[in-house]
Amino acid sequence: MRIRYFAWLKQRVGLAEEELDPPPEVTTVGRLKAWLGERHPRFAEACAAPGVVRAAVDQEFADDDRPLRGAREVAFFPPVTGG
Amino acid sequence: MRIRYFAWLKQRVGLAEEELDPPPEVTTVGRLKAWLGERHPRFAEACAAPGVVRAAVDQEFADDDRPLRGAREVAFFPPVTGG
Amino acid sequence: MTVRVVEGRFDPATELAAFARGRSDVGAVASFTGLVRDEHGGEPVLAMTLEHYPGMTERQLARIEAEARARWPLLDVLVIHRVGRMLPGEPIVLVATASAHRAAALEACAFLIDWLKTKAPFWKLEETPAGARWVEARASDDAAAARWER
Amino acid sequence: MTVRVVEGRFDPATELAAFARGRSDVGAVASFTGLVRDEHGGEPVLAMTLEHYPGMTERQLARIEAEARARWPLLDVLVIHRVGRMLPGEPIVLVATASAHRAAALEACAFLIDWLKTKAPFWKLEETPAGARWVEARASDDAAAARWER
Repeated sequence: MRIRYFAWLKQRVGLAEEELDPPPEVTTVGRLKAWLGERHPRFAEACAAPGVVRAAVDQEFADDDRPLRGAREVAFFPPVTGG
Repeated sequence: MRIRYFAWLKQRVGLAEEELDPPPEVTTVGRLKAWLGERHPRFAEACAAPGVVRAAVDQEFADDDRPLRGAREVAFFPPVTGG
Repeated sequence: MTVRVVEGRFDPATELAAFARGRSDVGAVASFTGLVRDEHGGEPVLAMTLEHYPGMTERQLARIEAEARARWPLLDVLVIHRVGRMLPGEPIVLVATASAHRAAALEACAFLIDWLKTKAPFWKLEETPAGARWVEARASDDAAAARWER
Repeated sequence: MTVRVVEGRFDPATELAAFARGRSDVGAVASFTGLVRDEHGGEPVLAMTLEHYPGMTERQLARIEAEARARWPLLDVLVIHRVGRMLPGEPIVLVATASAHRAAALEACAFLIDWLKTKAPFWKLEETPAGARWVEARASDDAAAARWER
Protein backbone atom coordinates (compact mmCIF):
# COMPACT_ATOMS: atom_id res chain seq x y z
CA MET A 1 0.00 0.00 0.00
CA ARG A 2 1.24 3.41 -0.96
CA ILE A 3 1.00 6.09 1.73
CA ARG A 4 1.23 9.76 0.70
CA TYR A 5 1.60 12.93 2.75
CA PHE A 6 0.86 16.47 1.64
CA ALA A 7 1.55 20.04 2.75
CA TRP A 8 2.86 20.42 6.31
CA LEU A 9 2.16 16.76 7.10
CA LYS A 10 4.77 15.87 4.51
CA GLN A 11 7.24 18.12 6.33
CA ARG A 12 6.33 16.71 9.75
CA VAL A 13 6.64 13.10 8.63
CA GLY A 14 9.75 13.93 6.63
CA LEU A 15 8.71 12.15 3.47
CA ALA A 16 6.21 12.53 0.63
CA GLU A 17 5.36 8.86 0.29
CA GLU A 18 6.23 5.36 1.38
CA GLU A 19 5.31 1.80 0.40
CA LEU A 20 4.05 -0.13 3.41
CA ASP A 21 2.31 -3.39 4.10
CA PRO A 22 0.13 -2.86 7.17
CA PRO A 23 -0.74 -5.92 9.27
CA PRO A 24 -4.19 -7.52 8.80
CA GLU A 25 -5.71 -5.82 11.85
CA VAL A 26 -5.27 -2.41 10.16
CA THR A 27 -8.68 -2.54 8.48
CA THR A 28 -9.73 1.12 8.45
CA VAL A 29 -8.33 4.59 7.84
CA GLY A 30 -8.50 5.27 11.59
CA ARG A 31 -6.46 2.16 12.41
CA LEU A 32 -3.98 3.02 9.69
CA LYS A 33 -3.52 6.47 11.27
CA ALA A 34 -2.78 4.85 14.64
CA TRP A 35 -0.39 2.34 13.09
CA LEU A 36 1.46 5.05 11.15
CA GLY A 37 1.64 7.11 14.33
CA GLU A 38 3.82 4.42 15.88
CA ARG A 39 6.33 4.86 13.06
CA HIS A 40 6.09 8.67 12.90
CA PRO A 41 5.63 10.35 16.29
CA ARG A 42 4.97 13.76 14.72
CA PHE A 43 2.22 12.22 12.59
CA ALA A 44 0.66 10.85 15.80
CA GLU A 45 0.89 14.33 17.33
CA ALA A 46 -0.93 15.87 14.36
CA CYS A 47 -3.62 13.18 14.50
CA ALA A 48 -4.22 13.90 18.19
CA ALA A 49 -5.87 17.23 17.31
CA PRO A 50 -9.37 16.66 15.94
CA GLY A 51 -10.11 17.61 12.32
CA VAL A 52 -6.52 18.42 11.43
CA VAL A 53 -5.53 15.30 9.50
CA ARG A 54 -7.77 14.47 6.55
CA ALA A 55 -7.51 11.35 4.44
CA ALA A 56 -8.25 10.07 0.95
CA VAL A 57 -8.42 6.43 -0.12
CA ASP A 58 -7.62 5.92 -3.78
CA GLN A 59 -8.11 9.66 -4.30
CA GLU A 60 -11.51 9.87 -2.62
CA PHE A 61 -11.99 11.74 0.67
CA ALA A 62 -12.40 9.17 3.45
CA ASP A 63 -13.43 9.23 7.11
CA ASP A 64 -11.70 7.25 9.86
CA ASP A 65 -14.17 4.38 9.60
CA ARG A 66 -13.58 3.90 5.89
CA PRO A 67 -12.47 0.25 5.25
CA LEU A 68 -9.09 -0.24 3.58
CA ARG A 69 -9.94 -3.49 1.78
CA GLY A 70 -8.58 -3.26 -1.75
CA ALA A 71 -7.06 0.19 -1.25
CA ARG A 72 -3.90 0.87 -3.22
CA GLU A 73 -3.18 4.43 -2.15
CA VAL A 74 -4.00 6.28 1.05
CA ALA A 75 -3.16 9.97 1.42
CA PHE A 76 -3.05 12.19 4.52
CA PHE A 77 -3.18 15.98 4.47
CA PRO A 78 -4.40 19.05 6.35
CA PRO A 79 -7.69 20.76 5.42
CA VAL A 80 -7.49 22.10 1.87
CA THR A 81 -6.78 25.79 1.18
CA GLY A 82 -6.95 26.23 -2.59
CA GLY A 83 -8.81 28.71 -4.75
CA MET B 1 -41.76 72.37 -18.52
CA ARG B 2 -40.13 69.78 -20.72
CA ILE B 3 -42.02 66.48 -21.05
CA ARG B 4 -40.15 63.45 -22.38
CA TYR B 5 -41.35 60.02 -23.47
CA PHE B 6 -39.27 56.88 -23.85
CA ALA B 7 -39.55 53.43 -25.44
CA TRP B 8 -43.04 52.42 -26.57
CA LEU B 9 -44.64 55.41 -24.82
CA LYS B 10 -42.73 57.62 -27.24
CA GLN B 11 -44.26 55.65 -30.12
CA ARG B 12 -47.77 55.78 -28.62
CA VAL B 13 -47.64 59.49 -27.99
CA GLY B 14 -45.96 60.06 -31.33
CA LEU B 15 -43.21 62.32 -30.03
CA ALA B 16 -40.06 62.16 -27.93
CA GLU B 17 -40.54 65.43 -26.09
CA GLU B 18 -42.60 68.57 -25.89
CA GLU B 19 -42.41 71.93 -24.07
CA LEU B 20 -45.61 72.54 -22.11
CA ASP B 21 -46.85 74.93 -19.52
CA PRO B 22 -49.35 73.02 -17.39
CA PRO B 23 -52.01 75.04 -15.51
CA PRO B 24 -51.49 75.77 -11.80
CA GLU B 25 -53.79 72.96 -10.62
CA VAL B 26 -51.36 70.39 -12.11
CA THR B 27 -49.31 70.13 -8.94
CA THR B 28 -48.21 66.48 -8.95
CA VAL B 29 -46.93 63.78 -11.31
CA GLY B 30 -50.33 62.07 -11.10
CA ARG B 31 -52.18 65.23 -12.11
CA LEU B 32 -49.72 65.83 -14.92
CA LYS B 33 -50.43 62.32 -16.21
CA ALA B 34 -54.17 63.04 -16.25
CA TRP B 35 -53.64 66.41 -17.92
CA LEU B 36 -51.35 64.91 -20.58
CA GLY B 37 -53.91 62.14 -21.12
CA GLU B 38 -56.38 64.77 -22.37
CA ARG B 39 -53.92 65.78 -25.08
CA HIS B 40 -52.75 62.22 -25.91
CA PRO B 41 -55.55 59.60 -25.72
CA ARG B 42 -53.07 56.74 -26.14
CA PHE B 43 -51.04 58.07 -23.24
CA ALA B 44 -54.24 58.04 -21.15
CA GLU B 45 -54.84 54.43 -22.26
CA ALA B 46 -51.36 53.39 -21.13
CA CYS B 47 -51.79 55.17 -17.79
CA ALA B 48 -55.07 53.32 -17.16
CA ALA B 49 -53.16 50.05 -16.60
CA PRO B 50 -51.50 50.07 -13.18
CA GLY B 51 -47.71 50.01 -12.99
CA VAL B 52 -47.15 50.44 -16.69
CA VAL B 53 -46.22 54.13 -16.89
CA ARG B 54 -43.31 55.16 -14.68
CA ALA B 55 -42.09 58.71 -14.21
CA ALA B 56 -38.97 60.69 -13.38
CA VAL B 57 -38.84 64.32 -12.26
CA ASP B 58 -35.58 66.03 -13.11
CA GLN B 59 -34.06 62.60 -13.73
CA GLU B 60 -35.14 61.07 -10.41
CA PHE B 61 -37.75 58.29 -10.26
CA ALA B 62 -41.01 59.78 -8.97
CA ASP B 63 -44.37 58.44 -7.77
CA ASP B 64 -47.73 59.92 -8.69
CA ASP B 65 -47.85 62.04 -5.54
CA ARG B 66 -44.51 63.69 -6.22
CA PRO B 67 -44.96 67.50 -6.31
CA LEU B 68 -43.99 69.29 -9.50
CA ARG B 69 -42.96 72.58 -7.91
CA GLY B 70 -39.73 73.73 -9.52
CA ALA B 71 -39.54 70.77 -11.91
CA ARG B 72 -37.90 71.49 -15.24
CA GLU B 73 -38.14 68.07 -16.86
CA VAL B 74 -40.62 65.24 -16.37
CA ALA B 75 -40.16 61.93 -18.19
CA PHE B 76 -42.57 59.04 -18.70
CA PHE B 77 -41.56 55.54 -19.66
CA PRO B 78 -42.41 51.84 -19.22
CA PRO B 79 -40.63 49.69 -16.61
CA VAL B 80 -36.93 49.51 -17.42
CA THR B 81 -35.44 46.46 -19.17
CA GLY B 82 -31.71 47.06 -19.41
CA GLY B 83 -28.75 44.92 -18.43
CA MET C 1 -14.65 56.90 -14.67
CA THR C 2 -15.82 53.51 -13.51
CA VAL C 3 -19.31 53.86 -15.04
CA ARG C 4 -19.60 54.21 -18.82
CA VAL C 5 -22.45 54.26 -21.33
CA VAL C 6 -21.05 53.46 -24.76
CA GLU C 7 -22.57 53.57 -28.22
CA GLY C 8 -20.19 51.27 -30.04
CA ARG C 9 -19.21 47.67 -29.55
CA PHE C 10 -16.90 46.98 -26.60
CA ASP C 11 -14.80 43.97 -25.69
CA PRO C 12 -15.28 42.64 -22.14
CA ALA C 13 -12.00 40.69 -22.25
CA THR C 14 -10.03 43.85 -23.06
CA GLU C 15 -11.83 45.78 -20.32
CA LEU C 16 -11.19 42.99 -17.82
CA ALA C 17 -7.52 42.81 -18.79
CA ALA C 18 -7.18 46.46 -17.76
CA PHE C 19 -9.41 46.17 -14.69
CA ALA C 20 -7.59 46.24 -11.35
CA ARG C 21 -4.34 45.63 -13.27
CA GLY C 22 -1.13 45.92 -11.33
CA ARG C 23 -2.84 45.98 -7.93
CA SER C 24 -1.48 43.35 -5.63
CA ASP C 25 -3.96 44.12 -2.85
CA VAL C 26 -6.77 42.59 -4.94
CA GLY C 27 -7.44 38.95 -4.09
CA ALA C 28 -10.73 38.54 -5.94
CA VAL C 29 -12.25 39.83 -9.17
CA ALA C 30 -15.82 38.95 -10.14
CA SER C 31 -17.44 39.85 -13.43
CA PHE C 32 -20.75 39.58 -15.20
CA THR C 33 -21.31 40.04 -18.92
CA GLY C 34 -24.77 40.23 -20.46
CA LEU C 35 -24.99 39.44 -24.17
CA VAL C 36 -27.63 39.60 -26.90
CA ARG C 37 -29.19 36.15 -27.39
CA ASP C 38 -30.42 34.97 -30.76
CA GLU C 39 -33.71 33.78 -29.26
CA HIS C 40 -36.30 35.04 -26.80
CA GLY C 41 -39.49 33.31 -25.79
CA GLY C 42 -39.13 30.79 -28.62
CA GLU C 43 -38.75 33.45 -31.32
CA PRO C 44 -35.55 34.28 -33.19
CA VAL C 45 -33.99 37.63 -32.33
CA LEU C 46 -32.24 39.29 -35.26
CA ALA C 47 -31.03 42.40 -33.46
CA MET C 48 -31.56 44.38 -30.30
CA THR C 49 -31.67 48.13 -29.76
CA LEU C 50 -31.02 49.61 -26.32
CA GLU C 51 -32.67 52.97 -25.72
CA HIS C 52 -31.80 54.98 -22.64
CA TYR C 53 -32.37 58.28 -20.86
CA PRO C 54 -29.10 60.18 -21.26
CA GLY C 55 -28.12 61.93 -18.08
CA MET C 56 -30.44 59.98 -15.82
CA THR C 57 -28.73 56.74 -16.87
CA GLU C 58 -25.27 57.88 -15.80
CA ARG C 59 -26.69 59.33 -12.59
CA GLN C 60 -28.45 56.08 -11.69
CA LEU C 61 -25.42 53.94 -12.54
CA ALA C 62 -23.18 56.16 -10.41
CA ARG C 63 -25.66 55.90 -7.55
CA ILE C 64 -25.84 52.10 -7.79
CA GLU C 65 -22.05 51.94 -7.85
CA ALA C 66 -21.85 54.18 -4.77
CA GLU C 67 -24.33 51.93 -2.98
CA ALA C 68 -22.19 48.87 -3.79
CA ARG C 69 -19.06 50.61 -2.50
CA ALA C 70 -20.90 51.57 0.69
CA ARG C 71 -22.01 47.97 1.31
CA TRP C 72 -18.84 46.07 0.43
CA PRO C 73 -15.11 46.85 0.78
CA LEU C 74 -14.47 47.16 -2.94
CA LEU C 75 -11.09 48.14 -4.33
CA ASP C 76 -12.40 48.77 -7.83
CA VAL C 77 -15.68 48.71 -9.74
CA LEU C 78 -16.43 48.85 -13.46
CA VAL C 79 -19.82 49.16 -15.15
CA ILE C 80 -20.09 49.47 -18.94
CA HIS C 81 -23.48 49.50 -20.65
CA ARG C 82 -23.90 49.71 -24.38
CA VAL C 83 -26.76 51.56 -26.10
CA GLY C 84 -27.93 51.58 -29.72
CA ARG C 85 -28.38 48.65 -32.09
CA MET C 86 -26.47 45.41 -31.58
CA LEU C 87 -26.47 41.85 -32.89
CA PRO C 88 -26.76 38.43 -31.21
CA GLY C 89 -23.53 37.44 -29.50
CA GLU C 90 -22.54 41.05 -28.81
CA PRO C 91 -22.10 42.23 -25.22
CA ILE C 92 -24.69 44.59 -23.76
CA VAL C 93 -23.33 45.11 -20.28
CA LEU C 94 -20.22 44.36 -18.23
CA VAL C 95 -19.98 44.60 -14.46
CA ALA C 96 -16.70 43.91 -12.65
CA THR C 97 -15.76 44.16 -8.99
CA ALA C 98 -12.44 43.81 -7.18
CA SER C 99 -11.93 43.17 -3.49
CA ALA C 100 -9.46 41.61 -1.10
CA HIS C 101 -11.75 38.60 -0.62
CA ARG C 102 -14.19 36.72 -2.76
CA ALA C 103 -17.49 37.14 -0.90
CA ALA C 104 -17.43 40.92 -1.34
CA ALA C 105 -16.50 40.70 -5.04
CA LEU C 106 -19.13 38.04 -5.85
CA GLU C 107 -21.96 39.61 -3.88
CA ALA C 108 -21.30 43.14 -5.11
CA CYS C 109 -21.18 41.90 -8.72
CA ALA C 110 -24.59 40.20 -8.37
CA PHE C 111 -25.98 43.25 -6.57
CA LEU C 112 -24.80 45.64 -9.28
CA ILE C 113 -26.39 43.76 -12.16
CA ASP C 114 -29.60 43.10 -10.19
CA TRP C 115 -30.05 46.78 -9.34
CA LEU C 116 -28.94 47.97 -12.76
CA LYS C 117 -31.68 45.81 -14.31
CA THR C 118 -34.44 47.48 -12.30
CA LYS C 119 -33.11 50.96 -11.50
CA ALA C 120 -31.28 52.21 -14.59
CA PRO C 121 -33.38 53.71 -17.41
CA PHE C 122 -32.68 51.38 -20.33
CA TRP C 123 -35.26 49.79 -22.63
CA LYS C 124 -34.77 46.91 -25.04
CA LEU C 125 -36.33 46.73 -28.48
CA GLU C 126 -35.99 43.32 -30.15
CA GLU C 127 -36.13 42.76 -33.89
CA THR C 128 -37.75 39.44 -34.76
CA PRO C 129 -38.88 37.99 -38.11
CA ALA C 130 -42.41 39.09 -37.10
CA GLY C 131 -41.30 42.68 -36.49
CA ALA C 132 -39.91 44.77 -33.66
CA ARG C 133 -41.20 44.41 -30.09
CA TRP C 134 -40.35 46.07 -26.81
CA VAL C 135 -39.09 43.63 -24.19
CA GLU C 136 -41.35 43.45 -21.15
CA ALA C 137 -39.99 43.83 -17.64
CA ARG C 138 -39.86 40.54 -15.74
CA ALA C 139 -41.16 39.96 -12.23
CA SER C 140 -38.09 37.78 -11.60
CA ASP C 141 -35.88 40.84 -12.10
CA ASP C 142 -37.86 42.76 -9.48
CA ALA C 143 -37.53 39.79 -7.13
CA ALA C 144 -33.77 39.59 -7.71
CA ALA C 145 -33.39 43.32 -7.00
CA ALA C 146 -35.60 43.12 -3.90
CA ARG C 147 -33.19 40.60 -2.33
CA TRP C 148 -30.83 43.52 -1.77
CA GLU C 149 -33.33 45.99 -0.28
CA ARG C 150 -32.90 46.82 3.37
CA MET D 1 -11.32 20.10 -21.33
CA THR D 2 -13.11 22.66 -19.23
CA VAL D 3 -11.09 21.86 -16.09
CA ARG D 4 -7.35 22.52 -16.15
CA VAL D 5 -4.55 22.45 -13.60
CA VAL D 6 -1.66 24.53 -14.94
CA GLU D 7 1.92 25.02 -13.73
CA GLY D 8 2.73 28.27 -15.48
CA ARG D 9 1.21 31.70 -15.35
CA PHE D 10 -2.10 32.09 -17.18
CA ASP D 11 -4.03 35.16 -18.31
CA PRO D 12 -7.69 35.28 -17.24
CA ALA D 13 -8.54 37.94 -19.85
CA THR D 14 -7.23 35.76 -22.66
CA GLU D 15 -9.11 32.75 -21.31
CA LEU D 16 -12.31 34.76 -20.98
CA ALA D 17 -11.93 36.13 -24.50
CA ALA D 18 -12.03 32.56 -25.80
CA PHE D 19 -14.74 31.40 -23.40
CA ALA D 20 -18.18 30.83 -24.95
CA ARG D 21 -16.93 32.77 -27.99
CA GLY D 22 -19.17 32.79 -31.03
CA ARG D 23 -22.16 31.34 -29.18
CA SER D 24 -25.23 33.47 -29.63
CA ASP D 25 -27.36 31.34 -27.28
CA VAL D 26 -25.35 32.63 -24.30
CA GLY D 27 -26.98 35.59 -22.59
CA ALA D 28 -24.87 35.66 -19.43
CA VAL D 29 -21.23 35.00 -18.54
CA ALA D 30 -20.04 35.18 -14.94
CA SER D 31 -16.45 34.86 -13.84
CA PHE D 32 -14.35 34.77 -10.71
CA THR D 33 -10.60 35.26 -10.54
CA GLY D 34 -8.61 34.62 -7.38
CA LEU D 35 -5.21 36.34 -7.16
CA VAL D 36 -2.20 36.29 -4.87
CA ARG D 37 -2.39 39.21 -2.44
CA ASP D 38 0.71 40.95 -1.15
CA GLU D 39 -0.59 40.81 2.43
CA HIS D 40 -2.26 38.30 4.71
CA GLY D 41 -3.23 38.81 8.32
CA GLY D 42 -1.19 42.01 8.51
CA GLU D 43 2.01 40.42 7.22
CA PRO D 44 3.57 40.98 3.80
CA VAL D 45 3.37 38.02 1.43
CA LEU D 46 6.35 37.75 -0.90
CA ALA D 47 5.24 34.67 -2.83
CA MET D 48 2.79 31.82 -2.67
CA THR D 49 3.25 28.16 -3.58
CA LEU D 50 0.26 25.99 -4.38
CA GLU D 51 0.74 22.30 -3.73
CA HIS D 52 -1.83 19.80 -4.91
CA TYR D 53 -2.60 16.10 -5.19
CA PRO D 54 -2.19 15.28 -8.89
CA GLY D 55 -4.93 13.01 -10.11
CA MET D 56 -7.27 13.60 -7.20
CA THR D 57 -7.31 17.33 -7.99
CA GLU D 58 -8.53 16.85 -11.54
CA ARG D 59 -11.03 14.25 -10.39
CA GLN D 60 -12.50 16.56 -7.74
CA LEU D 61 -12.62 19.55 -10.09
CA ALA D 62 -14.41 17.47 -12.73
CA ARG D 63 -16.88 16.27 -10.11
CA ILE D 64 -17.58 19.81 -8.87
CA GLU D 65 -18.09 20.94 -12.47
CA ALA D 66 -20.51 18.05 -13.10
CA GLU D 67 -22.45 19.01 -9.98
CA ALA D 68 -22.74 22.61 -11.21
CA ARG D 69 -23.96 21.43 -14.62
CA ALA D 70 -26.53 19.20 -12.93
CA ARG D 71 -27.87 22.06 -10.81
CA TRP D 72 -27.94 24.87 -13.38
CA PRO D 73 -28.60 24.99 -17.13
CA LEU D 74 -25.03 25.90 -18.09
CA LEU D 75 -23.93 26.24 -21.68
CA ASP D 76 -20.24 26.31 -20.83
CA VAL D 77 -17.97 26.06 -17.79
CA LEU D 78 -14.27 26.78 -17.35
CA VAL D 79 -12.11 26.12 -14.30
CA ILE D 80 -8.37 26.84 -14.36
CA HIS D 81 -6.26 26.42 -11.23
CA ARG D 82 -2.58 27.17 -11.11
CA VAL D 83 -0.05 25.21 -9.02
CA GLY D 84 3.57 25.92 -8.13
CA ARG D 85 5.14 29.17 -7.02
CA MET D 86 3.59 32.52 -7.90
CA LEU D 87 3.93 36.20 -6.99
CA PRO D 88 1.52 38.82 -5.64
CA GLY D 89 -0.83 40.06 -8.36
CA GLU D 90 -0.70 36.77 -10.28
CA PRO D 91 -3.90 34.78 -10.80
CA ILE D 92 -4.35 31.53 -8.89
CA VAL D 93 -7.75 30.41 -10.11
CA LEU D 94 -10.32 31.32 -12.75
CA VAL D 95 -13.91 30.09 -12.81
CA ALA D 96 -16.27 31.07 -15.64
CA THR D 97 -19.84 30.04 -16.39
CA ALA D 98 -22.12 30.69 -19.36
CA SER D 99 -25.88 30.38 -19.43
CA ALA D 100 -28.90 31.79 -21.20
CA HIS D 101 -29.81 33.86 -18.13
CA ARG D 102 -27.90 35.59 -15.41
CA ALA D 103 -29.12 33.85 -12.25
CA ALA D 104 -27.74 30.49 -13.40
CA ALA D 105 -24.39 31.95 -14.44
CA LEU D 106 -23.91 33.98 -11.25
CA GLU D 107 -25.03 31.27 -8.84
CA ALA D 108 -23.04 28.51 -10.55
CA CYS D 109 -19.91 30.69 -10.53
CA ALA D 110 -20.21 31.31 -6.78
CA PHE D 111 -20.97 27.63 -6.19
CA LEU D 112 -17.93 26.48 -8.16
CA ILE D 113 -15.44 28.63 -6.28
CA ASP D 114 -17.05 27.88 -2.91
CA TRP D 115 -16.86 24.12 -3.46
CA LEU D 116 -13.44 24.26 -5.06
CA LYS D 117 -12.14 26.00 -1.93
CA THR D 118 -13.24 23.18 0.37
CA LYS D 119 -13.33 20.06 -1.83
CA ALA D 120 -10.30 20.23 -4.12
CA PRO D 121 -6.92 19.10 -2.71
CA PHE D 122 -4.82 22.27 -2.91
CA TRP D 123 -2.65 23.71 -0.14
CA LYS D 124 -1.15 27.19 0.04
CA LEU D 125 2.32 27.93 1.36
CA GLU D 126 3.00 31.64 1.89
CA GLU D 127 6.46 33.18 1.93
CA THR D 128 6.69 36.08 4.36
CA PRO D 129 9.68 38.07 5.64
CA ALA D 130 9.49 35.88 8.78
CA GLY D 131 9.64 32.67 6.74
CA ALA D 132 7.27 30.29 5.00
CA ARG D 133 3.97 29.30 6.57
CA TRP D 134 1.12 27.05 5.49
CA VAL D 135 -2.18 28.87 5.15
CA GLU D 136 -4.83 27.62 7.56
CA ALA D 137 -8.28 26.61 6.37
CA ARG D 138 -10.95 29.17 7.28
CA ALA D 139 -14.27 28.40 8.92
CA SER D 140 -15.85 31.02 6.65
CA ASP D 141 -14.91 28.90 3.62
CA ASP D 142 -16.66 25.89 5.15
CA ALA D 143 -19.72 28.05 5.81
CA ALA D 144 -19.74 29.35 2.24
CA ALA D 145 -19.52 25.80 0.87
CA ALA D 146 -22.23 24.57 3.24
CA ARG D 147 -24.71 27.05 1.74
CA TRP D 148 -24.83 24.79 -1.31
CA GLU D 149 -25.26 21.48 0.49
CA ARG D 150 -28.62 19.80 0.08
